Amino acid sequence: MTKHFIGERIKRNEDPRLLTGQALFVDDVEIPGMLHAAFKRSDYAHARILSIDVSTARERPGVVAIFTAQDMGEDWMPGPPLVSPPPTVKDVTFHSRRQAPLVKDIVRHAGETVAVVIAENRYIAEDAVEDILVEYEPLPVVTDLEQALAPDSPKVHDDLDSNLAAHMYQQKGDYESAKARADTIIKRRFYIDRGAAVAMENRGIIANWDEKSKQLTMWDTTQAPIPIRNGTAARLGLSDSQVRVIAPFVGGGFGPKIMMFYPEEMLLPWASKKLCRPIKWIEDRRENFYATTSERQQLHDVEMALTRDGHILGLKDDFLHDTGAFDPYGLTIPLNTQSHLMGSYVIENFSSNCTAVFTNKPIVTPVRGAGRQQGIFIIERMLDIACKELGIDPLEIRRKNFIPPDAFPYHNVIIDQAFSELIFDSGNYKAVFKKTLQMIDYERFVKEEQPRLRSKGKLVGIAIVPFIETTGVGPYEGARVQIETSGKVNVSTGYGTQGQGHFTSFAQIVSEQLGVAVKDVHIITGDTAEFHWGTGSFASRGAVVVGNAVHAAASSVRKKVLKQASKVLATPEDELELEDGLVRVADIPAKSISLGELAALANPLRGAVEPGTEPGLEATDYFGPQSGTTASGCHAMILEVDPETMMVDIKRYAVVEDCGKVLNPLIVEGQVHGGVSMGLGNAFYEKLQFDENGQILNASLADYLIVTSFEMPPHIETGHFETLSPLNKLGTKGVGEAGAIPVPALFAQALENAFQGRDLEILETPLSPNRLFELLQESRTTKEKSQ
Amino acid sequence: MKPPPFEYYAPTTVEETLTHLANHGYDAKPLAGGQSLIPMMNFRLAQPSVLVDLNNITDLSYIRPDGNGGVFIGAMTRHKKVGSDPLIAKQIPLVHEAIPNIGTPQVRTRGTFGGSLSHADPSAELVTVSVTLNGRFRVRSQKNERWIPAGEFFIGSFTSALEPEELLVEINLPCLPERSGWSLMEVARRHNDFALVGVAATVTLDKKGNCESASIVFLSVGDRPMQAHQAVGLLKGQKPTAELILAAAEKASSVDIDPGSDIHATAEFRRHLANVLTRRALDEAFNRAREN
Amino acid sequence: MNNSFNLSITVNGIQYEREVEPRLLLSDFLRHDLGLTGTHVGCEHGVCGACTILFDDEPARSCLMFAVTAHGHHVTTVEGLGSIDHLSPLQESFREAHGLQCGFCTPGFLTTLTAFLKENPDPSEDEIREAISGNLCRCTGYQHIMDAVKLAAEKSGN
Amino acid sequence: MKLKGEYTFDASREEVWKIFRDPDVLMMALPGTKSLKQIGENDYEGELQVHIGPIAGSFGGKLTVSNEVPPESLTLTVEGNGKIGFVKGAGDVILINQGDTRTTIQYSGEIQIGGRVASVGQRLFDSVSKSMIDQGLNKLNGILQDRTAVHK
Repeated sequence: MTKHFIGERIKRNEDPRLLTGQALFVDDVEIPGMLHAAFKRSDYAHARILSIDVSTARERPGVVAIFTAQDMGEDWMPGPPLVSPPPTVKDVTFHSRRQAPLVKDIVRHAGETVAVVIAENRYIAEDAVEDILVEYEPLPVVTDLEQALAPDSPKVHDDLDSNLAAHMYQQKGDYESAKARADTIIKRRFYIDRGAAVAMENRGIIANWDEKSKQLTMWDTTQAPIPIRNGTAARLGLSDSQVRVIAPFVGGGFGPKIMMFYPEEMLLPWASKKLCRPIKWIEDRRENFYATTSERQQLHDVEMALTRDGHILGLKDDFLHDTGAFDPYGLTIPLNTQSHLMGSYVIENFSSNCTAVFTNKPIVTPVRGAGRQQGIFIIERMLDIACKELGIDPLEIRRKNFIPPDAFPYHNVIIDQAFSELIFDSGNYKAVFKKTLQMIDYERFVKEEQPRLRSKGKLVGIAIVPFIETTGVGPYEGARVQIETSGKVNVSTGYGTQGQGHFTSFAQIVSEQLGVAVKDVHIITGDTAEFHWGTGSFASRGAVVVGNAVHAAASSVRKKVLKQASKVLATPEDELELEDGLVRVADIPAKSISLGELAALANPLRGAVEPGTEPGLEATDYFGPQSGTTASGCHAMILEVDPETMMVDIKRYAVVEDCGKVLNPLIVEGQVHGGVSMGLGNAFYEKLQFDENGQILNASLADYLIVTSFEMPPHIETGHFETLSPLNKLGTKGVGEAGAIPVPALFAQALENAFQGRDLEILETPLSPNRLFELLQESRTTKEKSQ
Repeated sequence: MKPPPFEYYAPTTVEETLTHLANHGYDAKPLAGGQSLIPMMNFRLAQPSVLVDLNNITDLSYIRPDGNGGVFIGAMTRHKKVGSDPLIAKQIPLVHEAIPNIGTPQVRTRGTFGGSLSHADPSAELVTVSVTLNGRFRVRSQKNERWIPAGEFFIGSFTSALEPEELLVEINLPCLPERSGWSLMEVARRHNDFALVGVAATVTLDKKGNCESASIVFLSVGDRPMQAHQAVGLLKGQKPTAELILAAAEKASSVDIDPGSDIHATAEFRRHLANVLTRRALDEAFNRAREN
Repeated sequence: MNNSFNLSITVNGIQYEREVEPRLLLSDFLRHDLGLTGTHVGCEHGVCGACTILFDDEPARSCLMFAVTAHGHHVTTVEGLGSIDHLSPLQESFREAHGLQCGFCTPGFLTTLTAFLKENPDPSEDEIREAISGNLCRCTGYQHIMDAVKLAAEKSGN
Repeated sequence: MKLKGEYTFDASREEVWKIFRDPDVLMMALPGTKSLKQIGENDYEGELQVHIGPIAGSFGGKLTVSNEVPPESLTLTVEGNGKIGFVKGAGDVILINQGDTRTTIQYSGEIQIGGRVASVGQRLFDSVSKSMIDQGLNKLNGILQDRTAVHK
């Protein structure tokens, strides 16, 4: 009977280093003779550069070099597009516009890089940045999505006919016919605003060109080291083998750290090669709000066709999506939005026009949730509104429309972010819903608690929102597993890690196969010198795609081990078991050999190995799913609102998560908690405040409000529900973004429930106490008018 | 985000400090706890060319009775020390209640009473509370020394009555007479944020239980701590009924303050909150007064 | 204006003498002059708490102090709390309760809480919440951190 | 950001109007004005050293007077640039006669701020601008009274 590692609450391998300040982050790298970069960024959101005067800055002692686009020759040009539009969506329009390392003529969002100072230390570099004088001709700014498409709107890219960045239409069935059959049509307009990812570690890059070895080493907080290696080599005319990119410990990613290529990522290696000196740039917090991508602004015009008894016949959603000044990341976010608009429900008829719009705002790329949160917000809000209009119970309408457990794989026909058909591989939405209701004690609260509290003048509300999350998409990831003669196991992958616990969950997968202690499995991520292939950390795909690659490689090593051992121990393979770092004969535990010894035998110094055998106990394998896995879950919440100050206090919170096979519950729960905290931000706290001139008015952690320990619920109760994915051997589905996805919809439902009788209808997120106050004023005045 | 260069002095006595301030005038800035000044320097919004570091002056950190039930507080006394001081808790409970609302635990270990007042942030608790309590501040320069009443100290946003060569060295806060009550109410976006609106109130009842005197001062609704004179006028000599308190709250929020709009709250919402908080603060203050 | 200052400071029990520019932030001094990179810098305006160190045993923002102000004082950084082979009870509790993910904010939590638990060995839920309210974490949603503190308190209790 | 307010001078409308059109006086009134020179009939160029508590920044910029209806109303347009950001704004000023010795001015305008000061200084704006305007107008009133005192 062999020990199990998968599914256990195992303490993390990476923690001791992180807990003692011994883990290497990019800014911890010190190289003799290292220079420091600081950027002169545009104060204007849209302006023509008339002149840049760096003469005073150059004079400053300690300044080594200053570069503007003029100094870069052809190298100032933007890089190639990162993600192309979906070829599988018919008649898709896409205008690709990318950011340049340094702006040559026109700045298109506040914070764009205009010049870079390279100096002996960061303090001097920042002094010199202040010396640089840039003369601008301010140009009219457009920040509003609808205005941007108006014929008379200022244009972000004057070579285009308009600010339309992309258009994409997707449909399933025939919405118009569904509409014709419907008893009710509900129409609403929804507005979702922009938030930032705010990883605790800002971005950072160190580039070190060694002229003697003709090698470039780059430390980068990127989520995608391999593509950065490939792209950097291409840009600098080097071979891949001349570039090594290391993404060491990274202090949170949440999406934006993948945006290849940031101007700084293009510029630092270039400058290092030019100066033959190592150069460090560490983004500061204010820069982070302008220079790092953010997400979520969309404007939706939605129509839902229903029968009298609450069956959804069809959904139509035409929406505008803000892509900021450039669109290097293609249509990933709006594709995700479309993929989630139908939520967990059977919707036979669906129609969605998506128009991506250029604005004079920082670049938009995925942030945890990545368009999914918007989709779930729309569908769940529409259902809540439908309940009120049809007089149906909110639980009832959801139960009625859930995709039944026997309908999987469920075909949604439209195309998802992986450019393949949106197919839900597995799930049991009804059961997850039921379990969540029990955990929050829904029935009792509504029947007993709520009336009792309300009679005491307490404004309490309850909400429940199910959701799905498309995860674990391709193209592929890989891993190499090798048993060392010490008996310890080395695993390397090209994947980047930003706190997800890969050093432990991947190790558990290996331990399960090879019977070694988790602590004896050493995982190496994010170093292109260690593993050559990979894409990156996005779309909640680590556990699925890398996990299964690790599993495949470990299984191959297991086969090699058994083959070797059965020879050495003169026992048939099926009588052997791997446990405690040994291979032993099942019935005769004394008869065994350690994995270390086997590894030594597999790499002899004399004699001959059989033809065809590879040396060592090592295997490399890859996993590339045809389509993504679809995780699901359900959140429930009870909150109390102070009806006078509009301050909200969350009393209870429950989550049920179906991410297929759970590798490590501890880690999954951590992911969920973190997601919820970010989702709460998107619901009530986190809004990037742009003024009409494209200035961010809250580019500091004092004014951009990420939740603290006090804003979180006292306790998040987490339940797991496992429906295994048929798409991979481990049966896993992703969970990284899940926690954030349903929260704004949940929060809105809970507020409306708390204010029942005040006809509060929430059609936007994020809210704030001030905004809630205004909405209630409006609802009051409209009521008075109608009376 | 690195601070610009500056000339640095680390005097160990007040006299030395005053000499530096006299020599450098407007270009010099005293550095107390630095919890407000250094962020502004890191953002390069503040670029003083001379910093006079007060952290080596040992004899400016103390809390002692003033003989009339009030206290003297040395300007360099850290918030944490004030917050945990039994004399303050007993004699000046309003300050004791205000301290936990200042910044974060880590800010309170460094931030100082005098630094907070000299910074004159219209959103700062101690600024408001010191006015509510009718405190007075001892200010020294090389040439002379003067006491400035809290009510006259704050003349504008981040602007105090301090001359460039002057240093706030000591704060005197009187204790409340018997039959007095106090309250501090705030609404902030997050637990540690600057309040959208805050109000500090003290009331004193006469033997008949009428309001003998009161003081209501707001934070975050003007360019200085805003005193609700008209509301106080309504209360004086009256029985503090629920109706009267409502009227006072209404008056205070509509007439006595001048809130502005920013990214966190509109002027209208601030007036609404001021109304709600004044009512709650007066309720609590009068209840406490009846108990004392 | 490059007036430098002779700084004498004790960090994690070791005394250092260094010549520094007055404007050098204590956080940068610890990280780049002394190579104690466990102290992390997340915002440089005193909100995130990642750079929290113990200054004369009190938690303080090292990004809101100039190194020169620390002259003659003693500082404890996360490196001074425990080692990989000998985690402090608090560090061990963080590991057991999964109180960290990316680990970037963690040193600030550990220094803050080490001082907190010394003053308050048996804290209530709300006291813990208050104690960590000046430290931002983007990964954990704080729940496992709260659990870790309770665990550490229990451990030291018996 | 919107700016709106009212202030009453202890002087006649003509006198108030005069100082509003006198660069030397304006210079004394605008807090921290280092220089202000007339470069056209209605255009002034100057340097402003803003100094509010610890916040300091120097702005170079233009001041333009337009829509003059002496002595009733005018429009002031300012444009400034500095290390900590830029300021752009326009405001209408109306002078209302309150008898021979009193004049109320009403001002309303919109001011745009950009750059560092806009992105991290939000919380300070409203109260800071209030303070600056009050300081300025009090200064003006002071100057006015000195003048009228001299005339008598």
